[in-house]
Amino acid sequence: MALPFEKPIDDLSDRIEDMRAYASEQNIDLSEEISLLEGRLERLQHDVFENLTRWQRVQVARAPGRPTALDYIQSVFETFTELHGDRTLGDDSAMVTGLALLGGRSVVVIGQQKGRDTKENIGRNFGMAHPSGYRKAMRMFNMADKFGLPVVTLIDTPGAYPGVAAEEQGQAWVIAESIQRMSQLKVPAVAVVIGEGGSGGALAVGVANRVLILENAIYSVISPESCAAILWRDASQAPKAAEALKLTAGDLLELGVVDGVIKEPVGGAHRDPQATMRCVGARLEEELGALSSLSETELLEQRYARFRNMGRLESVT
Amino acid sequence: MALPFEKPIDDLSDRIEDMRAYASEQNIDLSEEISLLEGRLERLQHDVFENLTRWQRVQVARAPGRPTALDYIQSVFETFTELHGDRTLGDDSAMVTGLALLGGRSVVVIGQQKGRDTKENIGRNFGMAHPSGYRKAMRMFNMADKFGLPVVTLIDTPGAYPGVAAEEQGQAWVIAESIQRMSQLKVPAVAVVIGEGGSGGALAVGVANRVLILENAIYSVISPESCAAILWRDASQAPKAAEALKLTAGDLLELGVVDGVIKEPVGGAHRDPQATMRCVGARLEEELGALSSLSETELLEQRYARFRNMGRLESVT
Amino acid sequence: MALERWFRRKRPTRSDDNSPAGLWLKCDECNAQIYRKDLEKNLYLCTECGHHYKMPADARVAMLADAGSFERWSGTIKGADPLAFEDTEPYVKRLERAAERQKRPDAILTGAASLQGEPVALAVMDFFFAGGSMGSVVGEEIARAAERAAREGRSLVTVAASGGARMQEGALSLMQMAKTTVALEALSRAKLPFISVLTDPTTGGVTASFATLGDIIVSEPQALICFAGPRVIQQTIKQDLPEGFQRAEFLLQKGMLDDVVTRPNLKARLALYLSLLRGTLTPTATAAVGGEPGGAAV
Amino acid sequence: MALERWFRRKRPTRSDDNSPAGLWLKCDECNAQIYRKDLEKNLYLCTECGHHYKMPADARVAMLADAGSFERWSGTIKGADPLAFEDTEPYVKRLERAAERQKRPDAILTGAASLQGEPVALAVMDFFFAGGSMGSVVGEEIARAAERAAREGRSLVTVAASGGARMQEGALSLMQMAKTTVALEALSRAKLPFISVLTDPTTGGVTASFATLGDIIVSEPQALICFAGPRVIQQTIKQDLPEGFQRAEFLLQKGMLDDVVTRPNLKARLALYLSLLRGTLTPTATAAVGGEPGGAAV
Ligand SMILES: [Zn+2]
Ligand SMILES: [Zn+2]
Repeated sequence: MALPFEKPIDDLSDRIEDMRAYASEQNIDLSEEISLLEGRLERLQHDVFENLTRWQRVQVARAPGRPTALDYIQSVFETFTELHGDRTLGDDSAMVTGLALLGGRSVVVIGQQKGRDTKENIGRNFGMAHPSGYRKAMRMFNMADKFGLPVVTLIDTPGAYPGVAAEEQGQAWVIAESIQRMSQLKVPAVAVVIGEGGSGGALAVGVANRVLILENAIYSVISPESCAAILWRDASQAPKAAEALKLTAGDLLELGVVDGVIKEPVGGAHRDPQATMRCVGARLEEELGALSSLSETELLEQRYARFRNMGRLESVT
Repeated sequence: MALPFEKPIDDLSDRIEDMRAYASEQNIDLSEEISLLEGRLERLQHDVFENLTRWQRVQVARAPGRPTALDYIQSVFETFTELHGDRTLGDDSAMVTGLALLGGRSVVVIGQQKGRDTKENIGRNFGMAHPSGYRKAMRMFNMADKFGLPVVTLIDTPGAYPGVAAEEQGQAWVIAESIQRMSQLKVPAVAVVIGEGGSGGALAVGVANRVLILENAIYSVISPESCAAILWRDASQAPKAAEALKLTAGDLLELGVVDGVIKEPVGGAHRDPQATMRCVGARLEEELGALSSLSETELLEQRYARFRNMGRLESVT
Repeated sequence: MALERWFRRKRPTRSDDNSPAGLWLKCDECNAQIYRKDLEKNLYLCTECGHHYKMPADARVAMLADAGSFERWSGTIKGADPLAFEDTEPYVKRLERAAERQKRPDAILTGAASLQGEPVALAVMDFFFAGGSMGSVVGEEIARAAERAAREGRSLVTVAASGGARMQEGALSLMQMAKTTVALEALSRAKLPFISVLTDPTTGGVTASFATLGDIIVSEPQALICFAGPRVIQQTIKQDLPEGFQRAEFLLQKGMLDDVVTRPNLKARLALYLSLLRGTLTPTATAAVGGEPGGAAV
Repeated sequence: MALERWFRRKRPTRSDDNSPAGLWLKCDECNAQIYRKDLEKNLYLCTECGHHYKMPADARVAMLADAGSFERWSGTIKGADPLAFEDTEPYVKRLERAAERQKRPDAILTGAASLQGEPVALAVMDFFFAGGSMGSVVGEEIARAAERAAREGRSLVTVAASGGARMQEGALSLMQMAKTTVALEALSRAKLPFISVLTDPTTGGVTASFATLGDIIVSEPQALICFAGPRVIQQTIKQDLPEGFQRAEFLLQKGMLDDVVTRPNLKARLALYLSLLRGTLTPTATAAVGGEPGGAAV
């Protein structure tokens, strides 16, 4: 399950374990050696994880064992109750929606759900929503507005599903509508990119007042693989494309695409899901608390300004 | 094409024609006899059509040659331009929608369209809309509200389509939504039952400020045939069911279900479509003119009151 | 369709009666012999397989309302006979007989209650009265319940069970679809939740009006929920219907329901929805969120 | 995908240029040899079969705007290079070359015009500039056009032609989907119509934002309109795509378009929509309605 660049770390960990076992077995004192190795392990982890290449971060963002939307929902939220269906086309399991408590506050929560194992992944369509998923999200936006409930969205998708039925049912139309509908929410909305923020399929539920991203999550207009296939006719150039696309949390903060980065434990969220989720929960409560002081008009204006000002321009001389 | 009870009228008409031809051929003067017969024809027509049984009116309401929604749209409205699609499921040809001018006023027009011949009837699904049709109507309600355009609906359907896809796509849900959406229109809405007002499928576009009905049109909670099948296990008892259901224009006016009855030419709309359509056009302009003086709130309250007060109750003693 | 049966039946005998009667019952689902008293004590669920039988309106209210909290609103109006309708028997006679048997003037029971402390208006349809068909009285009671709930700051919970429109009231019964729908507007404006519970069967004009307009819509397992009945559709398409067609679980997949909830879980679920929508839920352990992740139920 | 081609091409030669060039052209549709000047004079329709070729932005404006009425708004801003993007060539170089060839700073031309007398803002995408991809400049010009239209009481007409998002601007290009969308709100509030014209091809981020949010959406015949391109889908499903899939006529059937309108009819149709929505149409014979039924066009 380890990612390629995690191997030296895992190897060193194994060696420490071996040494401990040996010391215990032989009843000799190797504590000094072990302590030295542990120090080295810590430095190694920091070295590796503070200097991850963009492509390595893409791999962390997609790592098995990384907490999924439902993990957050079950861990960070209380008394979650799932609401199904879009009243139109179906019930998309790649988009989980419902009501929950967060820090004592009722919220509408919308999560893009990948599977936690292969079977669930197939059932969840790898987190790629159909139009039905976006329609369900819009139904939740309506409910949030009607009852004055803040909205939390958890973004984790390779993108909206590219399939025949999805296109026939107006995938583009429904993403545009969802962007529009979310931008018009009269309630506070916070989005967190917890893993992969894949293109329009992610943005459709990302038009929030505050957009946060986990340290090793990514948010991109196109996957590195597809980008490489277009630019160099070679999907294996994905690492190069990942560099070029500037899709990491730090990049996005600099570009103004996200408002904040949530630190992950050393080694990435998949190495300590519980700690990661606690951080996200605390941050969500904080952000919702701050937004709760804004009026409807302020929320709308703030969201409008946030997205209206996206982009980099120069004057024609 | 004649309806059974039209036969004596047609026979007498034929005899008058014969007599004219004979007189002309033989060069003799039969004008007195012809005039007598013409008087008798007129009396016969009046006798038949003023004393139509309810079942006979059902037949007139469904008569071939009776003007359809598109006939009205093409004759009564100017510069009609059809708008297609519900942006969700498809484009239902049993529900024709668009923009048009009526007496110089821009309106949104929604018509339930049966075919004018067998081929069109099949193409139009006999005027039985799918969920897509009602979604299209709702899209038009939204457009009408946004641009402040009055809504005219022309009702002519045996009912919403009872089929597998229709049920899977939530036929009941969408009819309920359409009733609700139409009741919330901020613009004047006039509905005219031009032929068959079949149950919920008709009401879905019938929640208007003014509901009119043509003299020989019907509006019913269930078709006489289905009613007979339930009550007497015998669809051929439909005439009896039609009597019991009180589904004619006069009945409905008395029950308060419609606000006005538009007279048809003697012999029914199918005997003189142009004259019928002129009457409907004039009446529509008149009603829209009257409603145009009401404020948004007044329109909403009036429509609310109109439907809120439907029904007959007694106190429990 | 149950509505059909109601009409064909001149004078119901004990055996073809829809309402639970007789000492023993053979389960439709698992064929077990069930003692009827046990069924009644078991929320009208088969004691062997859990099959959901139709539940009388009073039992439903008893199940949902907190003990002693129900205050009846309905019952002061009864049906007129606007069409002087008569088939094999005059409509008024049918109404009288049903009223006598069901001990209420029409197919609806409404009132105020608290539901795990949440103030609600309950509107429960009585399928054993004229197949739960909706005429002027049913429509009026639902409309009144919605409006009064809005005035009193109560959420609305309806429990649908209906063969469709009451055809003996002709177009007036059709108009109840619009009447119940417009009355919901008052609740919406007051931002009060409306939760619709669909039970077996919910069909025709009830499905196509208030019952599918809930902010949240849940159904009991296996309930038949449709606009057009299966027989009508079979006659139209002249083919077998898909497996599970028009049943609750099928409609959940089709996106039409928020959930399918078993009867023993219904009250708690409704309470959860209401408290989350109204923001009245007290967190069981507020501190848990910032500290150790709590054991949230999913 | 045309966007792909644009990227792979280092230095376009005459022959693989998207823009009409060369004296003669063999029609993709009917194989007829067409004189290129004739094509240009014929609104870029095949003179033999009427096939709709891609139309340059200036020609489009000339076709839609009343003579002499167009006043250009766009052109004062140009793209930055926020990612310092470089593939086989730096992004800035590509931009410079495209700007030089197309005589505009980016893939969009906007301005004020009258359209059969209706005051409009036109926003026409230039497919021959970077495959009509949407980056910060395209997004900004569309947003500005929408906002200015709202201020000046103009309707908005956009003509889309796009290979999707401008990936050299990374997530910022993705954000243009939200930017263009939120800017439409100003028009909505002013109750001014927004009519979206989709032309071949309209794909990706443009389709999934402003272009499908028109009050009325029309397309030119046979235009490819999609979120994901046909090749991507084919790779996903590993099957042949349905006949006509993602083409305008197919999407009309699927309910996604108001109509498919041929280029020669487009201006009159847009004028009709605008005047009906704004209530500015003068009836050709108001009296006709009450008198003899008029010859309404359907
Ligand atoms: Zn059983
Ligand atoms: Zn050609």
